[in-house]
Amino acid sequence: MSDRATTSTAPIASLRQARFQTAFAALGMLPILVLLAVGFQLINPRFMTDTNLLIVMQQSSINIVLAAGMTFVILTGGIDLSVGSVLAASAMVAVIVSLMPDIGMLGVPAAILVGLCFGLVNGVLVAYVKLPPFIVTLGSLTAVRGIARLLGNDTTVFNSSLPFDFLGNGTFLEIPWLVIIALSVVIISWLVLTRTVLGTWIYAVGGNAEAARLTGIKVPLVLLFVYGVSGLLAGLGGALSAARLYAANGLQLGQSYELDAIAAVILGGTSFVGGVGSIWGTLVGGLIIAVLSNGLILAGISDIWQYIIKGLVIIVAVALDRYRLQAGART
Amino acid sequence: MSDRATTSTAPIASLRQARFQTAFAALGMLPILVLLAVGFQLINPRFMTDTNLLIVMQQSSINIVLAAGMTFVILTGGIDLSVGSVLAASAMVAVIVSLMPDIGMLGVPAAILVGLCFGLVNGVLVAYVKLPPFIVTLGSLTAVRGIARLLGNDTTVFNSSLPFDFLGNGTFLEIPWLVIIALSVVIISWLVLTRTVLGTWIYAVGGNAEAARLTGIKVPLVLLFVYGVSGLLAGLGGALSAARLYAANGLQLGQSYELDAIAAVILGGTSFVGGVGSIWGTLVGGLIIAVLSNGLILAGISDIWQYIIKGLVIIVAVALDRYRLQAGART
Amino acid sequence: SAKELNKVGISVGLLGNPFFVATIKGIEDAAKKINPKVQVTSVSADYDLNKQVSQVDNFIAAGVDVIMLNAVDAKAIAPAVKKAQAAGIVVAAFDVSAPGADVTVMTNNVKAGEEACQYLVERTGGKGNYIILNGPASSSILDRVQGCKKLLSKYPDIKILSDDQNAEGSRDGGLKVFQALLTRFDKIDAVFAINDPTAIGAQLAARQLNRKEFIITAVDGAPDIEKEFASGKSLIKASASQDPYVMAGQSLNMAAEVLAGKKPAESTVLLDPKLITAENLKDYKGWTAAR
Amino acid sequence: MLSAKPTPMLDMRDISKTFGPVQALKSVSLTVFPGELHALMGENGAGKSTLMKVLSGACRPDPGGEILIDGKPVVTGDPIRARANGVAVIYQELSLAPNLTVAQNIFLGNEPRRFGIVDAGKMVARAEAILERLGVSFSPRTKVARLSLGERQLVEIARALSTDARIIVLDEPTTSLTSRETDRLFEVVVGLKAQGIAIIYISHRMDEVYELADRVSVLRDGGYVGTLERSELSASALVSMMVGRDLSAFYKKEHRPPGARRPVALTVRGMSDGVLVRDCSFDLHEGEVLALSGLVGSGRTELARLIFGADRKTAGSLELDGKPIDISSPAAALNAGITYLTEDRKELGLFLDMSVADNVNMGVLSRDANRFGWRNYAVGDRRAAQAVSNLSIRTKSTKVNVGSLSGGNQQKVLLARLLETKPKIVILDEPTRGVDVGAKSEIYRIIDDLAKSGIAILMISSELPEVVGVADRALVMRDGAIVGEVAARECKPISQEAIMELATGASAT
Ligand SMILES: Nc1ncnc2c1ncn2[C@@H]1O[C@H](COP(=O)(O)OP(=O)(O)OP(=O)(O)O)[C@@H](O)[C@H]1O
Ligand SMILES: Nc1ncnc2c1ncn2[C@@H]1O[C@H](COP(=O)(O)OP(=O)(O)OP(=O)(O)O)[C@@H](O)[C@H]1O
Ligand SMILES: [Mg+2]
Ligand SMILES: [Mg+2]
Repeated sequence: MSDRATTSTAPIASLRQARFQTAFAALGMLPILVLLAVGFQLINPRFMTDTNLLIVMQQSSINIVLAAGMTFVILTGGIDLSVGSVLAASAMVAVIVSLMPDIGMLGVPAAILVGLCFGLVNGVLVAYVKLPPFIVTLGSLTAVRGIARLLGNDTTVFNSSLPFDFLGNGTFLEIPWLVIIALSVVIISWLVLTRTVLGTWIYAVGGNAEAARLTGIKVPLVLLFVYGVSGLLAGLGGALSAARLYAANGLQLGQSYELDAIAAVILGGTSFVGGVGSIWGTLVGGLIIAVLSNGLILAGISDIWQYIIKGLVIIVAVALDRYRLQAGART
Repeated sequence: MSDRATTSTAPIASLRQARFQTAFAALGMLPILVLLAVGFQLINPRFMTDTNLLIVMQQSSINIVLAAGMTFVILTGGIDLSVGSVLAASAMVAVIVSLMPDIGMLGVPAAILVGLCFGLVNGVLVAYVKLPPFIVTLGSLTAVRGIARLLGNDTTVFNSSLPFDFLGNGTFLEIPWLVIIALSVVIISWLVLTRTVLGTWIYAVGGNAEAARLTGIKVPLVLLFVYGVSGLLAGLGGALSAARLYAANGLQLGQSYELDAIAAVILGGTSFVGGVGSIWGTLVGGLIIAVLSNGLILAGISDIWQYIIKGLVIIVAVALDRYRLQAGART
Repeated sequence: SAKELNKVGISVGLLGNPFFVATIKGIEDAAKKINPKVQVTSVSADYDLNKQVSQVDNFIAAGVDVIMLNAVDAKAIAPAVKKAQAAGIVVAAFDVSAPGADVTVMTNNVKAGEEACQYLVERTGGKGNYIILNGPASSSILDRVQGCKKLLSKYPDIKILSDDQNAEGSRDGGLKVFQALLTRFDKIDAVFAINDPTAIGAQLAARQLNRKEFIITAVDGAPDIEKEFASGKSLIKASASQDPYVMAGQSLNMAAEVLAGKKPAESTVLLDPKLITAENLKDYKGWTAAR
Repeated sequence: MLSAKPTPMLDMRDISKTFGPVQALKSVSLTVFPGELHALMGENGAGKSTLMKVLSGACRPDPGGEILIDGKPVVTGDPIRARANGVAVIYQELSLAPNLTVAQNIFLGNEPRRFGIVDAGKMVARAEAILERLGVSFSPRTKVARLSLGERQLVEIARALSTDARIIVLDEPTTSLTSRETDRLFEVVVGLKAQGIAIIYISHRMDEVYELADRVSVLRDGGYVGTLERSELSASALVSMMVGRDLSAFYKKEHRPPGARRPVALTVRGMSDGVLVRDCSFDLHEGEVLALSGLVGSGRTELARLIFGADRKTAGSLELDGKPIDISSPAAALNAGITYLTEDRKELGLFLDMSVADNVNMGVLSRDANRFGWRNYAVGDRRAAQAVSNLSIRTKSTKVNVGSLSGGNQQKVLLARLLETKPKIVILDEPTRGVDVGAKSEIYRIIDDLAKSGIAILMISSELPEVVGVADRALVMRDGAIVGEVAARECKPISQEAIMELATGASAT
């Protein structure tokens, strides 16, 4: 957060060097991810088998979907703490709708719609009522959690013949649907962010909201959009989670998912002050988190030490990244 | 987060009005707190009894201690997610030391020291290695949680004859020690922030870190200090929590306390971008959260609806506050 | 198809709970008896179903022989169990049932709730104001509350003042929630807390507010409740104890048998809780006793 | 002339604007005709920028006034409508998104697109064309964060040119430009006029106004004072309208050492940062004003920052009073008595959310404090009040946020902070950027007083008349290296031409 000053007086460089650095920065933590993977492979040769790598990607996919939405929000300098709760509520809706005869398949669009609605509510409060995003989404984190519990009367809803279970457990050409969906979300987000006018505006709002306003950008609409996207993707995440688990639980599902999503975004190099970052970084950040969880279990590390190691790896990874980029930079 | 632009072009006012507005802003959410209290009183006349008000203050005190530290950090534009974990680790240390014969009283200073050390580690990583505060403290949230579990070998440690239990359950002139300690922390923090050079530097670093550096302020030392304070107060919180519960558990204790602490700070009007805010606001924010929890139970609201109402009240409170302050401000 | 027990994966609801630490010890000890070189990995699902399903996936990838499962959700874990079994892994449930598991060993939680509340009923003469300090809606807690309520419903003179407050199953939560409930209600005769930490938290609240007109019972028999009974001045009078060490160990033994190709006679074993009180405390072994 | 343009293109009538209790504008009226360059002048805080913000919709005026464009009243307080009405404003406080490229900034909110997809190729090509018109060297694909202030200002100008605006407002566009870019800008402006575009031009530089303006309107204290036709323009008339009094002796240079040079205060040897500054060496004497000239982006700011320890040097050494000294941070520099006034007061200088008093005292807090670090507010407030009156800072009180002051007054607050540290060596980076005539002459007086008291001053300035008027010597930088020195000789002042030759490389080095 306090790196605003640092970014604005960022190290200067010749154009060529600048281009190189941009490419490198877009790569972001990829080297770290590779390093981690190689390390785990040395410890347990099962790590880099096809099956396991697919498992890792599959496990990361819901987080990546949430983190993609979170990237939009953080790029505008905001935050969305409510994604975990919205995911829970949408998953409840997905399962409940799936239990209705004949229209079971509608569970997926219903979940996405519910997510979108919650996202838009957040968006309206941030964009038009002009409340701080942290408070708005902290409030909806709590309120939507209550709604999610209410939806299922505080129990688990369950559907062992979920019509859209292939989304969570099926494959297409050997590739799990979860992975395909997560990658599609990343690619679409990338196109929106880099190719469309709206994408430029998102970066502009994050970089200098007042300047954006003065140039005639409808800042509130941009904000509404990003929170809407975050909600929509949390809704998709809920549908996927339901498809994966054949069940949903309003209280337990999605607890503290927001931290994982934010961690993926920030590990991926997107800046908290807004305006700087890329969706590919988020993908890599999400994969790092998943690789850590999976690799540490494969390595047979105890749960306690998994915590300690995970925490340290996150810090060390970012520190390494910082030093890697510091070649040629001033203090 | 994105409200920097808005604050920097804030309306100017005559001295009298400025003073009034400052006082009003410092009051911050106090009217909302009063409103809530009156509301709960109408629902259940037991709310405003001495005993219950003391209970509310007592329940809020640990959160207020954490939030005071968090105020320092957020004023510099940073964040400290690790307070919950640090609290757990310190509470473990407090109970473990308290079990040692003869030196049991040392549990309190030991806990505070442990908290301070974790805080300083965070501080060094933020100030000197220049890593983003969110990542550093997310890492230590995870790692310190592991350490807390390790300390007690993953079980609950307890001491039913805790030598310093009066801190958690005793009173002094009818006032619970917890309340006295929390208020002292707030008052000392207030003195540091408003009366000392260091306090001014904290605001300066949060307002414009690069300008602070060019003015000769040793920004890293200031950052080290604020994270140290946050850790120290989390350590104190750990000691208080141990004193209150006669026990500590490395995994469960302090889970998501960071969100409550941050919520208190932000509800209290401190800005996420740093440089703007007051510790009294934090006190009021912390009390609002406690009043909500207590009042809803007194009102006989079920757990599920408590979630929903809490979330909505948080949002509405901030919205009301925004509109209250908007008199005379430009759009 | 007999297989050897080489690798065991354990996933429990929340590892930091001493209860689960005891279960893990029980599993480790039992497994070591069968194969001294066995590798045991235990992870905590933190009550997150997604996380638990991922952990099961990871265990499958790691090639474990047995998954010891303390299901986060007694119903919804079914697909994960099926998947593991399809990969040739024996799934053994403990403490919480898991649909389709090869073996299941758990405490009879309905009975535990019943016994704890039976004690209250006896001490209050079958009447008075009762409070149930509820917790997060997991199957074991639902069972306990259900057992208690079923019993209480037989006594028309018993009035349940509150049963919908979530004390989070922790000391902290018990203290916080019960403080407010004590303010709300003037006269309480009996309190049933869904587990020991909640009961201790409630007792701390009572002590602070100088209230002692009621008694408390709970479920678990954790080490800290033993200390409470030993102190003699506790409001907590009884706890329906479970034996996590034995329960989990037995589950593993049965799983090992399945792995070795022997079908157990009963695939589900319900262990009866033992009500411990200050009086019978000395006969109680406790969770952490050396075995 | 007037009769030829019957309907004004822009007619602002009775515009008032209050910020809380401050009345920034008191029923100001302004009429501008097509093809006219209308200069707007006035002291710092007179309300010029506010008037333009009302025009652009960034600020909503108080009810009562109205704005007519082509004789038709328009909706106020809406930037998007204003833009649609053909109004483009280059704000004094730069309003670019630093994380976006130059091209993206130029077309922000107005991107060439097809179905919502940005036509990046077209955008870059059009940006290139506009930049070429301005004679700019950087690529439209550069991130704005990488540009110096001057270059950013050019981007803002390019943005205004990119819209098909009919009324263009330039709010102090040349404060960060050197004469070459300024000349270039003037050519563009003249071209725009020829197309019938109306231009409102705010500047504190008299020479520019003489050169360009068709008419000049003057504001004072938020009120309209009057309008002069080109034929009526004269320095004394303008100054007395603006200030309400005569301003004699604009530049002040009494400090000039009579004969031999004073001892060397600071020696700079071989300063390099590996990228922008290459092997710079010079001596700075006690009681001397040494100017550092050069084109935008020549690396002057970077050199100053290296000396001040704000950036890390790759080579070079410093000697203070003949003794080698190692300066690795601004704190160390300040300890040694070296101080630096930044060119970018918003980003690098001020604490916008803090009071004027805190901003003035920020550098000397520890000096006032007692042993326990307790602040002495009484001393600080007195000092701030003193500074406000010494430098004639226009502010309601020393307790208001510095962010609410006008640009020139903010600059004076920064200068006050610098003076309070009692420096031996002062580095001033564009010290009069955005400062009105009155304040400018006050700043020159301060510089002169400092020099008289033996303080050594290194002044970076892009305004050649200022260099000539104030400095004893001028060093010229080009592409990060010092390429020459121009000194005042025997009653002959520094020659502007000599500086420009060196700066542009027109002569052999
Ligand atoms: N957002 C604001 N809030 C409060 N006061 C303001 C605001 N903007 C301007 N002012 C006040 O309005 C007055 C006019 O300011 P303005 O910026 O228009 O002056 P200016 O003529 O452009 O001065 P300069 O030459 O220094 O740029 C000043 O007293 C200033 O303090
Ligand atoms: N923070 C920065 N990041 C990247 N490039 C920068 C930065 N600051 C300056 N530059 C580049 O360095 C070069 C020199 O800039 P510098 O500010 O030192 O020049 P200057 O002579 O002081 O010019 P100006 O009068 O515009 O301030 C410019 O080309 C500019 O693009
Ligand atoms: Mg201005
Ligand atoms: Mg410069």
